[in-house]
Parts: sequence; structure tokens; C-alpha cells
Amino acid sequence: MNYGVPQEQDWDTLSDAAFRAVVRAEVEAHHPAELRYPPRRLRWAENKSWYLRMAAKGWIAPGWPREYGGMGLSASKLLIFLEEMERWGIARFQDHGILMVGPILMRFGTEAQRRRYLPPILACEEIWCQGYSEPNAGSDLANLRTEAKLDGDAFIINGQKTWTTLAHDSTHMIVLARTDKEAKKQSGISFLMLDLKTPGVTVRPIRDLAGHDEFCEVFFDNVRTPATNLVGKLNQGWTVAKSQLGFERIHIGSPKLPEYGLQVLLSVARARGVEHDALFRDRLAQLQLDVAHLGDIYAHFAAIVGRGEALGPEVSLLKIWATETFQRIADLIIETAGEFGGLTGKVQMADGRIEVLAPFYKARPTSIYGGSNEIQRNILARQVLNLPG
Amino acid sequence: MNYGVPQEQDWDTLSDAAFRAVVRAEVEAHHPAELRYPPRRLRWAENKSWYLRMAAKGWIAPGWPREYGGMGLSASKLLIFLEEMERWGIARFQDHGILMVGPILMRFGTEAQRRRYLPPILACEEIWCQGYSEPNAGSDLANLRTEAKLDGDAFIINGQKTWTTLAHDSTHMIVLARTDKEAKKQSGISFLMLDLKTPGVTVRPIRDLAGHDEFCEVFFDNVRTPATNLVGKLNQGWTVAKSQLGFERIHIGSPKLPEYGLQVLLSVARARGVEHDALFRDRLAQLQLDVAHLGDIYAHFAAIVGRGEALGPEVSLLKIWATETFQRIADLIIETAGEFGGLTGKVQMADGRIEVLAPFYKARPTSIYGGSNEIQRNILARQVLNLPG
Amino acid sequence: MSDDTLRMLRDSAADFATLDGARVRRLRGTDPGFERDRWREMGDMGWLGVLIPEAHGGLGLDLGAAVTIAEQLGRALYPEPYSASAVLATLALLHGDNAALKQTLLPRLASGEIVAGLAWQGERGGLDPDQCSVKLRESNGAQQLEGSSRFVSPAAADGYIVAARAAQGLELHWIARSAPGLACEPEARADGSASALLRFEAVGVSADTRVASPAAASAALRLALDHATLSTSAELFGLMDCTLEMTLDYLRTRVQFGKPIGSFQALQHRAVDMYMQKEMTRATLGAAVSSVLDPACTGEQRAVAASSAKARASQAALAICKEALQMHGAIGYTDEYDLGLYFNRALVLSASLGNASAHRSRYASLAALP
Amino acid sequence: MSDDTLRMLRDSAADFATLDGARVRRLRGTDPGFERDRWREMGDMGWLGVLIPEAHGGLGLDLGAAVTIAEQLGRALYPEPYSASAVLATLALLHGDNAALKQTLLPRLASGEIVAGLAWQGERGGLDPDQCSVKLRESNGAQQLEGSSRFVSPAAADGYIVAARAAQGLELHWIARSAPGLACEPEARADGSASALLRFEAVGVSADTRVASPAAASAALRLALDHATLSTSAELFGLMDCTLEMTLDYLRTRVQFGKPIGSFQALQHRAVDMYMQKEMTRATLGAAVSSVLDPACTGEQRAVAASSAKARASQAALAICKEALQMHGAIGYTDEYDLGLYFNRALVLSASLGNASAHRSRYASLAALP
Repeated sequence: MNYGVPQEQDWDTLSDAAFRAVVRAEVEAHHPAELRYPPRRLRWAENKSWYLRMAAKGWIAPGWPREYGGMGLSASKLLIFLEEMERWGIARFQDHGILMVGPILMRFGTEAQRRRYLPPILACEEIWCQGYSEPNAGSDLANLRTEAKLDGDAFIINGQKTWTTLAHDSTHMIVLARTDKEAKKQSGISFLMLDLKTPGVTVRPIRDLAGHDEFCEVFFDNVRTPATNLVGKLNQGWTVAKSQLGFERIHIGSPKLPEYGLQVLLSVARARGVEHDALFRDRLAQLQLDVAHLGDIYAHFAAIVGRGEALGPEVSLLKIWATETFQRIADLIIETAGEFGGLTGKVQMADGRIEVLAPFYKARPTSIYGGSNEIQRNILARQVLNLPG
Repeated sequence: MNYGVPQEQDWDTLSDAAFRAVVRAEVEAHHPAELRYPPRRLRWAENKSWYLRMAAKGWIAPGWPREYGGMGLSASKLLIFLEEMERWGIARFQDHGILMVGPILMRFGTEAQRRRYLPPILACEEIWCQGYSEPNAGSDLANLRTEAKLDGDAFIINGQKTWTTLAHDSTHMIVLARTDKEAKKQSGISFLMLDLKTPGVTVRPIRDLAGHDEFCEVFFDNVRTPATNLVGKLNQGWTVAKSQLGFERIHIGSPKLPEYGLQVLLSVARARGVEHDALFRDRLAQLQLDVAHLGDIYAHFAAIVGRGEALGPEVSLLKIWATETFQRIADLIIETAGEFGGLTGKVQMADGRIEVLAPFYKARPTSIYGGSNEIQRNILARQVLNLPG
Repeated sequence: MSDDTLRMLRDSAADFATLDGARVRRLRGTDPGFERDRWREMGDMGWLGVLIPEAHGGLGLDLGAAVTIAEQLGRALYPEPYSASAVLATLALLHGDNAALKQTLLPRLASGEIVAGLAWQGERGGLDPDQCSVKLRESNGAQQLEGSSRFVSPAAADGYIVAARAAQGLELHWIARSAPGLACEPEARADGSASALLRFEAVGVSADTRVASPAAASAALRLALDHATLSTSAELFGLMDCTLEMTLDYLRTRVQFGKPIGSFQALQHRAVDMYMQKEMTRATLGAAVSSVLDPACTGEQRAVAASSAKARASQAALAICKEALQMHGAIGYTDEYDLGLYFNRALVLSASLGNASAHRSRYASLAALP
Repeated sequence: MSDDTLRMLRDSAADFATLDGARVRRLRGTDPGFERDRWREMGDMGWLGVLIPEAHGGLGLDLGAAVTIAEQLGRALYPEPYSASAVLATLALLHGDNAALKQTLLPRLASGEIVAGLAWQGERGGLDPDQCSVKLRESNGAQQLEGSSRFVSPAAADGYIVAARAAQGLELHWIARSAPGLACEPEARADGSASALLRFEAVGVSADTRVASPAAASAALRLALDHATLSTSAELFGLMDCTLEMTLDYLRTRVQFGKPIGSFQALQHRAVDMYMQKEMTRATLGAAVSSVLDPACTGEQRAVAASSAKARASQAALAICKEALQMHGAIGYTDEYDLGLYFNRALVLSASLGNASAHRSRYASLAALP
């Protein structure tokens, strides 16, 4: 069957260089300039024009196999594709459908689930968000309290998720819910799909301390989702979810955010006239080294993914290094900005307008979400360094 | 009775300024210039001439009451005395007899013990070292393994101490030994005095990684010390020992070492010609602030001691800040020294000779001895911040 | 000033000024961003007049009293511009040499009837008052201000004391907000308050508006700035103390992996580092205030003391707030939790009147090499 | 070069070069500070000739092979001057333009018969080879070297390749240790080895001693320095990897308060920071070597790669060694425990050929602004 736009091009026939040229030409010709390097997460209304264009071209799912409507890129071409997007400063949309739901359904889903859900993901008609975190189970899924009880042909969900990125832009959610209260820790959890229009669902955006509302709380009050929306086996939801966690960590570990931080840092330094001062250059060089070395180790992990191998727990270091480097850059921005470091929004500095505080705010949650850096350090200590528990 | 040189002068009759002038005059006139700001702990043979002079003047025990042969200084005059010594860069000798044994015997000792032991301490004829640390009980006295068994009129000591400062310059030692193996943690430990010439005692200097030998291991093989050398009650040695720990922590927290570090740092910077560079000045200023603020908080704790009040567990922060500031200074010395940072001993730099690595080596054990900084942080977390165990 | 007076002031400020998060949130982004009624109440309590002589309707106390109040207001995140108006602008006026203006304005400042701002920084900020970019010009026999001044707090003052370069040196002038030729462009700050970019086009001045002549202006301005820098440091201290306390409470009660997270040693040791930064700020702020109160303190020593304290306070407040946020996790990042209010105020106060880096640099240029 | 060759080299170096603490301690402070026999054995293994063409008695391999060996020698704390002689001096000779000298010296370097040093830094150190303070002078028709060079390693080489400023630019000359007019003043380094301060007084040179003419000298010197910088970084990597492993073992086994200290979370998290520094060093060193091996790599790119790796390696090694010492407590500070050997070698290697700060500064001057 066709899940999306028929994929007629076999990209593998192109050389890497030729493929890069194709992607770059598309991006430079059609991506709206005003959307490059946005200082905050964009809302769907803001970037949908670009992504609907990508969907129409059949470019929305570069990593999916061609038989499922993806571009079927090899690992090395996928990296090139992502590099070109990052190089041009193109922001992600709410792409959990592409990045998580699709691969999970291909691996754990039934054929019926794939036929029902993959096409609207490829068409960007259904937008998915991820319901893992809860008020008392951020970094610690063992504390997950959202419950689902099988009642005839449906699960009845009660509970609450939080820290859910862009739930208010989403039509569907993947929900981790406890289906066996006796089981300990990660067992007893199931992986469910949920239409957010179902009665009993309340989505409430959380205003954050930067004044944005990219995160939401989602409440479930006797919400019914069909039993056919269970992915994988009952009580085996953690197995399903964790299959994509390595990917999430490598994504958070990309040098993209630190590089954006360096751009802002340099704009601020230029506006302050200190970009050539010895003191600034030394501190900048340290951060440039931190980012360059992040690039080196990112390439190492990306190569593992590229070879189709599984990422080990070592990848946690990538997340820690990327997020803490970004935070150090944001710190230097504030310090370099002087009095401008207290001003919010776009600030007139010299002859330009710079959102000085944006990297600082953006950097803060990166060390919290996706498993806090404390959790990542625990993982490395126990699983990589074999330190005793 | 007379314990030492009769103390005829009542220092309290002098104003603080007059007293400071007297001390300064003595120091500047008589302290050997080559002993100022030594880069390592001096041996007794090196600084005994100065301290024997102090003993002969009756100035060896500034803090002891006059009736015991001390100068009987008030708290504020004692601070002035110490400030003048530090200002002139006068190194401590192996002064545990003055700083610990004397005060402990005055508080916990018998009159016979005081008559026997105080006079030779005042005359610098008997030099004391402190036997607390053991190979498996550095920061954790609960693990103390050295044992003492009462056998007739003597205790028989077996075991090992380590990290004992200048034991090879000492004639006597205060030994914490386990006298009740059933008791837990700090109970069951007794406080004993020991003549190091007693058969069965072996003192072995430890060469450290800087090539010095200021620390020793001391082994006890059926060593007999008279039962009359028990200070305080049997099994109550921890009570005796801890009465002086607050003093030790405020001493380690003095700005003396960081200030010495700043001196070396500036010499190195001048020899490298970077003392006015913006980059160096910024990093120096941060360290100068760290040292100045150490001085502020040291004054705060010293004032508590000056009022005769007990130091709370908060004083641990002084030790952490002082030692870690010293270490940061030592780091910048190495960094500023460039290729000279790999050379040991006195190094010809520009037109002077500087012991570049001395502060770096000297700074290392400061965060280990006297209760490691990890232990100090545990104390602060539990006892000051009331965080749960 | 006796210890009793200080204790009374602190207690009254602590009682009166408690955190009202709803009020702080409500006032964000509004004009003027604070409450006139509250300001007058602060006047009634005597706080606005602590530095004003009794003859002018104040309490005639000193910097020790001002920092005591500032610390409590920092705890409560008061958006009312205490350091900006009751310390900075008030001291510039008080140490100027226009008796008539003092007579008119000081009692109104003390009572809370009016709010004043001080305009001294150029469009790029910076700590040197001689770099102000407002000029005094003679035009057809009339004297006029020309130029601009930025980071003026509060944006919506009733009037501004403006530092201007004249032929003979610096002068200070009192300019009402409604003065013809004055344009006030508010700029939003991270905590929801605003500072102003003031533009002066032929704003008329005279001997009557002159708060300080060249003989007095520079010294008055520098004294006022150093005092306000210490008062701001005290606000930062109050703020960081509360942030730490809030975080410790959270560590004691929040359970993960079956234990309060405050029992995890890595968090304990980081909490100790926060505590140390806070205590270092307390110690150095206390020492700086004592040294400024010493009658023998020179202007340079005062500047060293102020820079030393502000460098530490700004650095410590940011470090503590960032760690507090990390330890709170997701909840701390939401606007409905009070931590964000402390965090955003810390951003504003640490940047205001010179951030840690600027004060470290001033300290480096003033302090003797070791 | 195939992966198999690399693996074989690594395995043979790892087997042969294991830490012998007694030997390392015994050689400290001695002259020459390493063992001639061991050096010849290293020659027999082919290690000293990895960069020397087969025609000259070497293996004709590349930087990848050299760093592989250097890493293993770093693990074993070999006092033999591998990076100084077999990389730095050897490459300077090889990329010079004196075929006769290559013919004579390269086989003897490859076999381990001789040890060579490179004298290029002035008395103050620094990374710019053009700043060397030895000059080539003409005196009565004879050419002579005058001046001094410092930080020359090993102090006790059989001969030195000396960078000297001549009228037409830089030249390199081969000067035997016994050359009249050459004085060699050893300076003790932290690890018990010595570098030399060489003084040249009318040391005679000629076309025969000229390793590189002005046409080749600067490029040969820079290439040799960048390669040796990477080789030294690899030694540092090996050293820090062992130091971390030793520390992790200690954390797993040393018991305090009834538990292995490695179970305390604060130490765990700090151990993770050590691990991250080590892994970052590995990644950037690998990337730097690849980039230098790329035939398209320019001299400037090579310098950026070398500085990037050395800055990280020096910083990481010192950070890891300091933390290792803190975690070991008293025992680690004693000379009889091997940790001190790693610690002192880290001090020497991190300072040698430019410390982190110097390479960060060179990186800043070469790398593009972001």
C-alpha cells in the first residue's frame, strides 16, 4: 500500500556530495528566512508552511524506509540531511510522530495500526506528542502514576502528564500508563496511543519563567482509548519506549544548540565591541573548543547509529556535555551583555536587535528534560564506570 | 609552681596598637629572613633557632594562661599576635604541644600530668605530634583500628598511624586508640600520651609526590605507655580530641596559604611579563576577591573565637573555601607559568628564582587532611542545612 | 545607629514585606510596574527616609539601615524601586548642592509622595559616570540637555536626576517626567519591570533644576552609586537566601527513588556550594558596609568595597538560582511556581548597576596587586 | 596503513610497555634519566622508526602509528623520550633538505643507536618557532651559532637539531652534544626527568650540519612540532586513562563508613566528570589525527587540530590527576603509591610543547570566529 507520497527517487543512487547539493538547494531556495535560528521553539502555526511543503515532497520522514513512505536514506545520507537542516538553522516541528511513533509502530505495531496511523503522520495531518513525564516521575519512571484499566474494548486512563512539549499543537499522544499496580519499577507499564480530542482530556499550557508556553500539562479523567491502541504487549510499555531513548539522547546531544549559542554570543560581543579583546577571545576559545570537541564525539556516536549499531549507555555523556556546554555559553552571553543581560525580548544593541536572554532561558531545561543530567550521571557511574550502587 | 619562663608582663595593660608594635618589632628585628614564606613545611633543625628564642622570651605559648607559663593574651591580642606572625610569613613549627596538648591537659589532664608535660613543651624540649589518622581511618574515625589494652600499670598499644605530620621531629605523640572493641563509632576510643622513644615504636617518613617527607607512618608493636598517660576518662578519648577540632578548622581556614599563593602567582606573572594583561588581571581579580572574601569570613569566625564562644559546624565552610581557593590560585600559577610549570624546585625565571610548583603541591593535601573537604561538605549538609541522611 | 534601631527596622521590614507572588505577577508588564499605595506605606514606615536627615522629613540613619531594608525587600521581591529611588536618586540629591531642591524634594521622597530615578549611563551602560552621554548645551542663552541615557530605573519615575556633561564638568539636574523634550522609552526587564531609555531634545534646565554643580556632582554621583550598589547587593543577598531556603525545603520533602532527594550526596554537596556562596556574600557585604561606614573611608576604598560586594553578590545569586532551578526540575521552570520570580529578579539585579564582570574589572583597576 | 597494522602495533606496545614503577622511580634524577638498552629494544620493535621511510631503516608508517605507540608509552610512563626524539627531532630531520644527514642519522635514530633532541624555544618558552633565540652568525668566514635554547628534551641527547635565525630565515642544524662551545644545563622536571637549557657560544656549523635550509626549515619545524604535539597528547591520553582506571578501582574497593566509597553519589558524579574529560580527549585526539592524515590538510588546519587536541588533553589530564589525588586521600600523596608518578608526569607533559592556555590562545588566533 501507499502510506504517503510515493517515493520514486532512490537516493542511494546519488553520491553523498550530490545528495547534499540537492538538499541544500531545496533548503536555501524554499525555507523562509524569518524562521532561521528561532530563539524559541516555534508553534505549528508558525512553521507549518515549511513542513507541509516537505510532506508534499515526500521529505517529511527522511529516516523511514521507502516502503513506509519515507525517503529510505542510508545512515550516512540521513546524517547529511540532518546536517543541512541544522546548518541552515531550521527548527524542528512537533515531530514525535516522525521520530518516535513511526519507528515504534514499524517495530512493535500491528499492520492495522501502521495503516491507520502512518499516513496521517506523513501528511502532517496528525501531530503527536509524548506523554512520559509526570509531576512525580520526571526522571524516575518507576514513580509513574497515570493508570489505565482495561474495560471491555477500551482502556480507561486516569492521571496526569506534565512537561509535555507542544501538546496544544498536537492531535495525538503516546501515553505511558501503569496497567499493573503490583509490578515494580518499569514493569507493569503499557504503551498506549490516544486521540487528544477524546472526552476527559484537558490540555493546559504551562507558562514558563521565560514567558513562553511550549510545555503543557495534560489531565486524564476517565479517558477511553480503544484496546487496539495498545502498542506492544500489555505491561511491556517500557520495552517499547526505551527502544527510542538512545535516539533522543543523541538528538539532545547535537551541537546545534551550542552553535546557536555561539552565534548569539558573538553578536552580543560585537555589539559590545569586545569581540577582539584578549579576555573575551580566551573565554570564547574555550567554549569553541568545547563545541568543536562536542562535534567530534557527536560524530563518533552518529557513526555508531550510522552503522546500525545500538547506542550504549555511554551516549549519556553526549547529552551532559552538549547541555552543559550550551549553559556555559549562555552564562558568558549574560556576562558579556553587561546591563543588557537584564533586558528581555529583542533588545536594540548597537545597530541590531538581539534576543540576549533567549539562549540562557533555552539552556535551562535542557539539563532537566530527557532524563536530568543527574540521572545521566547516575547511569554513567553505574553502567559504564561500574561503580557500586 | 612555675611551668616555664615566669610571665611578668601583663599584656592586657597595653593597648592593641601598642601590643602589635611590640610584636612587630620583635619579629622584624629577629626573625631570620631566609625563613620567611618557606615553600614547604620546615623541619625542626631549620627553624628551631627562632622558636627557642621565642621559648626563652616566654612567647612560645601566646594563648596559654599566664599561670601555666603562657602569655595569657586576650582573644583580640592573640589574633594580633597571629596576624603579625602571618604577615611576616613565619612558618609554624611542629606546635601540636602548644596548640593541642597544652589546652587539652589544662582542661582534661590531672595536675600530675600538667606538671610533668607542660614545662618541656614550653621549653621546646619535648615536641609533640598528633596520632589520629590511620590507613583506613582518615576522615572516618569510626574505623580506627589501633588498639590499646590495659595490662597492669600500662596500656599496650598495637597498630599503625599514618599521615602524621613531622613525627620524625617529635619526641612524643598523642594517640587515639581503641580501648573497647565492642563499642561503636567514636565511643570506645581513648586518648593516650606516648613517648616515641618507647621500644616497639617505628617512625617511617613517607616521601610524598613533591619529593618532601613532612609526613610519617608510625607503627606500634606491643608498645607500653604508662596508665597514667591516659587523658580524660577511659573510652572517652573522642570527647577529649574533638574539643580542639574547631580550632584546627579555623587554623586551616586562615587566608595565609592563599595569600602566599597570590604572591607566587604575581611573581610568576611578572617574570612572564603578563601581570598587566587584561586576561591575567581578570582572573587574578577573581582570585583576589575570593581571598579578600575569605578574609571577611575568617574575621567573622575569629570574632566568635575572640568572644570565647564555641564554633559551630558552620566553620567547615571556612576550611573548604580556604583550601579550594588556594588550589584555584595554584592552578592559575601553573597555567601562567607555561613551560615553567613542568619544572620542579627553584626555577630561574626572568631575573629571579621561583619555586613555581610549590603552591600546587602544597595545596593538594589541604583538602584532604583535617577532615577531607568531602567530610566537611557532609557535615554542612547534615548539621547546617539539615538535609536528610 | 544602635543595634536596636537596626533590629527594629529589620523586624518591621520582615513583617511587612513578605512575598506576595500574586501581586508580583500581577504587576509585571504594567505601568508603572509597582504600586503607589505600597510606596506611600513604605514612606509611612520610614524606610524611604532612612538616608534623609530628620530636618528633611527622614530618619537620618545610615547605609546600615538602608541595606537592612533592602535585604528584606529582596526577600519579598518588592517591585517598588527602593534602591533606585530611596538610595540612588535620594543620595545624589542629598549630596548635591542645591538647598532649595533638597528642601522641596527630600520630604516628598521620604514620604513616598514621589518616585525618582537617576539617569547616568549612556546607551551602552558601563560603570564610569564620566561617560554619560547627555550634554549640557547653551542655545540662545538658554541651557538645554541633549542626548540619551539608558537603563534608568524605574522607567516611570515622577522625575529623574540626570547626569550631564557641561563645560566645567559633570552637573546633575532634576527633570520632571513631563518636561518638554523628554521622551521615555521603556524597555522590558526579565522580571517584568522596566527600565527607560530617556532621550533629551532641548530639555530646558536652569540653576533651579541643578541638583549639583560641577563642584559637587561627581562626588555626589559616585557616593550615591556606591551606596546603591551595596543596597542592590543586599537585595540580591535576601533573594539568594530565600532561594536557597526554598530549595532546601524542596530537597527535604521531594521524594524520588523512594527517598527525599536531599539525601542524595551529589545534591547535598552542591547545596553546600550554594550555601557557601550565600555565606560569602553575607560576609563580604557586611565587611563592605562596615568599611563604608568608617568615617576614614576614602572614595576609592568605598568603590573597592562596593565592587567587591556586588561582584560576589551578582555571581552568587545567579549561581544559586541556576542550581535551584536544576534541583527543582520541571516544576521550577513553570511560571506558577515562585522560584521563577526569584530567578528573573536575580537576572535583573545582577545586571543592574554593573554585573559581576564589570565590578571585577573595576576592582582589578582599583585594588592593589597582592 | 591498515587497521591490522595499527592493531598489531598497539598490542605489541601494550604488551611490552607495562608500568614498572620501580624502574620509573629508579631513573628519576639520573643522567640521562632513561635506559639506553630499553631505547634500543624500542628500536628493535620498530617503534622508533614508524615515521622513518623503509629506505632509511624505518617502517614508513604515519602519525596514526606514532600516536598509537605514544598512548601505550603514556600508560606505562616510559621515561624514554619517544615523542621528543622519535617524533619531534626525527620529523624535523626527515622534512629537512639534507639528504646526506638523513642517510647518516635516520637509520641510527630508527635503530635506537642514538637519541636526538630539538632545540627551538627561547628562554621564555612559547609556541612560535620564529621566536627562537639562537642566531646564525658569520665570524671570520666561519658560521657559528650564538644564543640559548630552553626546555630541550631530553636534556641528555646525543645531538640536537637546533633552530637558528639566519639572514635568509630559519635554519636547522645538527649539533652533537660534544660540540665545542655548547653548554648543556639540565633543569629538573616534576617527574624526575630533565630538560636542558642549551647555551651556544661560537658553535661552528656548516652546510654539512645544516638539516634544513631556509627554504625548508620553517615548514619542517612546524610539521614536526604539530605531530609531536599530537603524540604528546596521546601520551597524556594514555596516562589519564590509566589514572582514571586506577581511581575507579580504588573507589570500588576502598571502604569508608561501611560502604565502598565509590557508592557515594558525590564521588560518582565527579568520577563521571573525569570520564567525560577523558572521552572528550579521545574523541578530539582521534579527530585531530584523522584531519592531519587527510592529504588535503593545510598547515593551518594541522596547527588548529594540534592545538585543539593538546588544549583538551593538557586540561583533562591535570583535572583528572587532581581529582584522582583527592579521591585517594592520603595514600595517593605518598611517593610509594603509583598515582604520584602519573600525577607528576601529567604536570610535565601538560606543560611541554605548550600548555592548555598557550594552545587555547593559538587556537583562538587561528580558528575562525563562529
